[in-house]
Amino acid sequence: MMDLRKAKACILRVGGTNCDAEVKAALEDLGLRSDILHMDWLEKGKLSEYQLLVFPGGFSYGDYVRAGAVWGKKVLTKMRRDLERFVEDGRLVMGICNGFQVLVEAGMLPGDGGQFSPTPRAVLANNSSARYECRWVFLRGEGSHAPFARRIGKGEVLRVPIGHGEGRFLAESEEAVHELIRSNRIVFRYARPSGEPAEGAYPFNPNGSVHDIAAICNREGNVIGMMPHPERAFFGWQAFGYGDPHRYGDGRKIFEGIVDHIRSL
Amino acid sequence: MREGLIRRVSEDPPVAAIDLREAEDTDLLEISNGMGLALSLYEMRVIKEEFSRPLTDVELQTFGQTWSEHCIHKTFRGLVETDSGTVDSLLKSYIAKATRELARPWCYSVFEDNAGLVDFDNGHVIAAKVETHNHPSAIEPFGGAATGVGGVIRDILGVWGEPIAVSDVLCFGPLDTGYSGLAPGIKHPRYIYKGVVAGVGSYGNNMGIPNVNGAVLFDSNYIGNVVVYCGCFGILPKDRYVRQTKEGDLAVLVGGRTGRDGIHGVTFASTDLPEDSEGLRSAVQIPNPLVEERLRRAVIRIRDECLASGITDLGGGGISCATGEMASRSGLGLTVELDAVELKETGMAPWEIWVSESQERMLFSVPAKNLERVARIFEGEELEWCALGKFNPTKRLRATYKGVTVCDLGLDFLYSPPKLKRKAKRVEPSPLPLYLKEPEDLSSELLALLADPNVRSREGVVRAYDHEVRGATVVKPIQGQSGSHNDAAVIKPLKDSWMGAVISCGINPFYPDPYWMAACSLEEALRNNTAVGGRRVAILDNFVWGNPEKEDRMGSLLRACEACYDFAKAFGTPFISGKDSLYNESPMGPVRPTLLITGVGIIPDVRKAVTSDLKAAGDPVYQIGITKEEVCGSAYLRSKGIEGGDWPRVEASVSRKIMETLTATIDAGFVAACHDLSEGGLGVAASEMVIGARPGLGMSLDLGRGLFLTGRDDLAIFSESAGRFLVEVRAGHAGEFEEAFRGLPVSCVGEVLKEGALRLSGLKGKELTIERADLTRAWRGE
Amino acid sequence: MRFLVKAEVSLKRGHFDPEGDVAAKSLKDLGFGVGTVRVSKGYTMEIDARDASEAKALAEEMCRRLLANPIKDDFRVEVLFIEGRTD
Amino acid sequence: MRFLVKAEVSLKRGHFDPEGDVAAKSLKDLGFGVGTVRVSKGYTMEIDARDASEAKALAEEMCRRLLANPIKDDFRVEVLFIEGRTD
Ligand SMILES: Nc1ncnc2c1ncn2[C@@H]1O[C@H](COP(=O)(O)OP(=O)(O)O)[C@@H](O)[C@H]1O
Ligand SMILES: [Mg+2]
Repeated sequence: MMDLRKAKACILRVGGTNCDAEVKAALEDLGLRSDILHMDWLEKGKLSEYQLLVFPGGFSYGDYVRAGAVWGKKVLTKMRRDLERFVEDGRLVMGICNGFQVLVEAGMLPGDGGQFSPTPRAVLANNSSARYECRWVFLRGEGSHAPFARRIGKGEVLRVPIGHGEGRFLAESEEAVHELIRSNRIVFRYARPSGEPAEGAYPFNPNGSVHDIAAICNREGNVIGMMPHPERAFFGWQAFGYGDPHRYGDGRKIFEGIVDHIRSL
Repeated sequence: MREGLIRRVSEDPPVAAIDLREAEDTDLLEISNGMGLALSLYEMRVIKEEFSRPLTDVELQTFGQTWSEHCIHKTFRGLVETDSGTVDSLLKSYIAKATRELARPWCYSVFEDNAGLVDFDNGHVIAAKVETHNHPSAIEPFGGAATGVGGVIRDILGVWGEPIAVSDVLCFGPLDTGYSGLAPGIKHPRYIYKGVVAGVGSYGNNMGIPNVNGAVLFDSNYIGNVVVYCGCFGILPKDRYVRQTKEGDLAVLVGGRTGRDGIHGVTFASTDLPEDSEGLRSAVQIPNPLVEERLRRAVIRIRDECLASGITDLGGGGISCATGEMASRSGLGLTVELDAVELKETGMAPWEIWVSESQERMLFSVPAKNLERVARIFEGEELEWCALGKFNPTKRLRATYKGVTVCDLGLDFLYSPPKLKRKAKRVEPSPLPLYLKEPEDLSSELLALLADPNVRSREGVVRAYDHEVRGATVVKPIQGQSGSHNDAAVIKPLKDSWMGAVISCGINPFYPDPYWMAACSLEEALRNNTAVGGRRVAILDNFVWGNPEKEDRMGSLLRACEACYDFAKAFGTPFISGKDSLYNESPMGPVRPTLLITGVGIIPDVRKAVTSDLKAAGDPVYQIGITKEEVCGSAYLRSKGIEGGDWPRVEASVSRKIMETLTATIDAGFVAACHDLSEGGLGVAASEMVIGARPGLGMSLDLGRGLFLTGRDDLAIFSESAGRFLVEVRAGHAGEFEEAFRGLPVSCVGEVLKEGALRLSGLKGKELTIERADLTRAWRGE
Repeated sequence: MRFLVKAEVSLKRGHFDPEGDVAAKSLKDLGFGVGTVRVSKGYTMEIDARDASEAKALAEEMCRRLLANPIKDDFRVEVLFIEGRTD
Repeated sequence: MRFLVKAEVSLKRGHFDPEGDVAAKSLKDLGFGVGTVRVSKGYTMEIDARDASEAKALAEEMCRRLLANPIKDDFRVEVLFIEGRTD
């Protein structure tokens, strides 16, 4: 059993990242100390001090070229080794929104362990509305084995906001989607209020993602990428109008899963 | 122009000297126009008198910039001749006067710095600023609007504020305007609309600052004069508001490179500019929020580590104004070495470097001992920086380039520009008779009004902006899946405090009397703020007017300012900042006088905020405030193309009491939902409360008989009288609610229904029922 | 007849291109020897017109009216082929 | 030597192009007779290479490594000219 006070999370950022502080606030509310570090100033080997690595949302490098692409490549040139080891060790990596785009562009998702694909195996393409969109969506837990979903049952519905222009998840092929389903690597799908999958219906599926995919993980479940922002639905007052402002928001469950997992190490 | 007045004094760098001593009036005007100085003959004469030597082009440009409408607001600070005497400064005589007389102890810094500052939680202040970016948005909608947002964010950084929210208010021509009737050079409203919304969204989203409030208006008057207001709000620890530049401190420029963008006017010193519409090219700026995001991080770190003695943004006038102002307000002087400035392009003349308005730059004053640490912070954020020079006690603004002194001006003279004199002709429109029969079918009137471009859902705009980033948005601009609008936004900026900042606005340019137009806008800003639970509101004014050299434009400006004073006083709400944008004229005529009032209030516990959607079947619903036949300029008449009738007026004493009482009942927990009645009146407000909710609403105007000073159902439902609310009161608290409002115009008019519909019975018992689905479809324009 | 026309819109020279700048830096990071990079946007459009020159003129008009802002953008139009025929 | 190379990245055929659809709709609203519109992005790059074919190969590599995402993008590379020379 790990003493949570000894654990630490690293929230990485580069120019254009902007959701780092909210993630830190969420993690620290659960008692997990968190450092926000600029990637350029991350010393070699330093990563091994952390149990969780977060790629937060934002517009890294202005989202120029393609959302997440520039940071995704930079991650590989700058810290590939450390990162591979980190993932191999079974430590947790989480990409939120732009961070999800980064993990996909870096070839870490959908992936197997520390083996990063040399070319991306998926993409988060322009929303089918061709618009940036900020709205609260319904997420449906898929019964994933990933630590992030530990507290979320299959079919359980979460209310969390999204805010992105490039979030339409596409995989290499239909077969690749089936493989994700078979290997239980889909963590959340966009849903209707009832918990039924959105089946592409707008606005429940806000971006046109194939199979309503909102979040996936690697084979081992220790790397997750998700377009919705759980850190914006952590406290009840953030979810004002969607629940009791005096309690907690649904996004908290995801972070609780992380903390449970670290404690259990 | 006469030979010999202008001389090239240096080839490299290219510098020209202009000898005003021999210049006649016609020469002075020609120089002012030719160099794009926009100085009047009188101002040129004042400069001529002062100097017994030729001036460089750099120096004359410095005057052009420093004495510009943009930098010193000469119309607002000048003299205004009226029928009843001369007004010395609209700003001092009306706007700031109200603030001074109200003397609120919680006003921390007003009308001084880049933004107004008011107390928040103990130890913190809120900074607020609203700007306009009309002209740039008219020629390049995306870039113009984006740099408008970028600029106002820098105003907040420029008072050491951490930006917590942005807002935008936009006025466009009707989107269905025909393509044929447009005057040359005027872009179609649809093109402008798309570009502006994308631009505002792109900058705020990229910076990670939620856009939480605003308004969108359509009117044919705005076809030629698009209006783009951008606001930014920030927070900072009170003791980190540092402005004490000292002798020996370094002036440090950081951020984007300096280029030919944002330079107005033409050059005499370099004659080899390419032909292709260079003037316009430089008016267009390419936004780069990526740089500003890094600037923001650097500013906050330098603030938290107390490394700088002063800060300001670079806006109008570029380096010349930023350095000049910083030196002048500290009673110091400065020699700027222009060689140090990182440039985007080669071949720039010194005056161009000096006045360029390139985006994403800030100026700091840094004690020499801290320079190394400051530099490390900049470099850590991949920001280019340079030290421009040292502050000295000379009270002179000097600039050198390649060893040549290109500017040497006394700051006292530069910062005491001559007062401008303008004439105002009083305008006092009188109401016209109303020729409109009461329509038979009020359901279809209401549905049509819900679909009116000025009323319908703003979802298309609101969702294009991230209003949740920073994770601190409590009351959101739009609520729920098929959600409806709230009246104001609530932000919770501090981790360890439940205190919220409440942001609202009011804008009513369609009421034809400038005095009541201003009064209504001010009252609406307060009303919106109150509706969600805000109080202790500070306000900002933004005037968008036509050419102030025309007497009628000044006349209406004067009237609007009078109302600002009268009602700020009457409501006890101080102005803390503002800005005017004049000369909004196009080939299609002057802009309609448009005043935006922005309100910044507080709420002690964000969890007690109130949204507009109805909550629980069975709750009683109250209407507050008197409805008169005030429909001139209303959405109802405008949608029919009818002018006539009286316009809304504000009864401040009643309205103020209503708001104070409402605040008390919100704090007591009696209020379940609240919406103010504004565009489209009671009909639209009631519909919106249903659209956003699960339950419905049944109400009878007859129950509120005493509140309606009209016998007509259409006027009762669509009048836009000020000072009104519709409130859902929690079932058990009706008695206490009524008790609190005793003596005020309040009536229970109905209750929340289980079924999702709006049921309304009129003054004479006429009934209408509309299903939520139909309301929603009309309102969403489906 | 139906033509396939390509319109290409790019920032006027003299304007700084932030996207090109980021692409260049990233390519350098990846070890490529690149200098300046400038980004443009292409619109490949099916256009109904009587002949190629009308198709071209129409595309230019589209650029002026919607796809480009002549104040900051340059544009270039090229007729690729006529439906049914390739060249 | 320094070459000017243009890489064009476009959506794979058959891939849904929301941006192109919006452009087509806006053009139709303006009264233009257009069919499908597809959007692409061009990168005009200065590249150091020994000869044109190396420049081309390098640009293709850049597309594979950064500029294009193989799941959704196709790319096409063209050497425009060599510095100092125009054609
Ligand atoms: N019309 C106005 N009404 C109220 N305040 C104004 C007005 N014009 C300028 N101010 C105030 O004067 C101060 C300086 O204004 P300004 O020069 O516009 O600032 P900045 O240089 O940051 O744009 C600010 O606090 C601003 O709020
Ligand atoms: Mg300013």
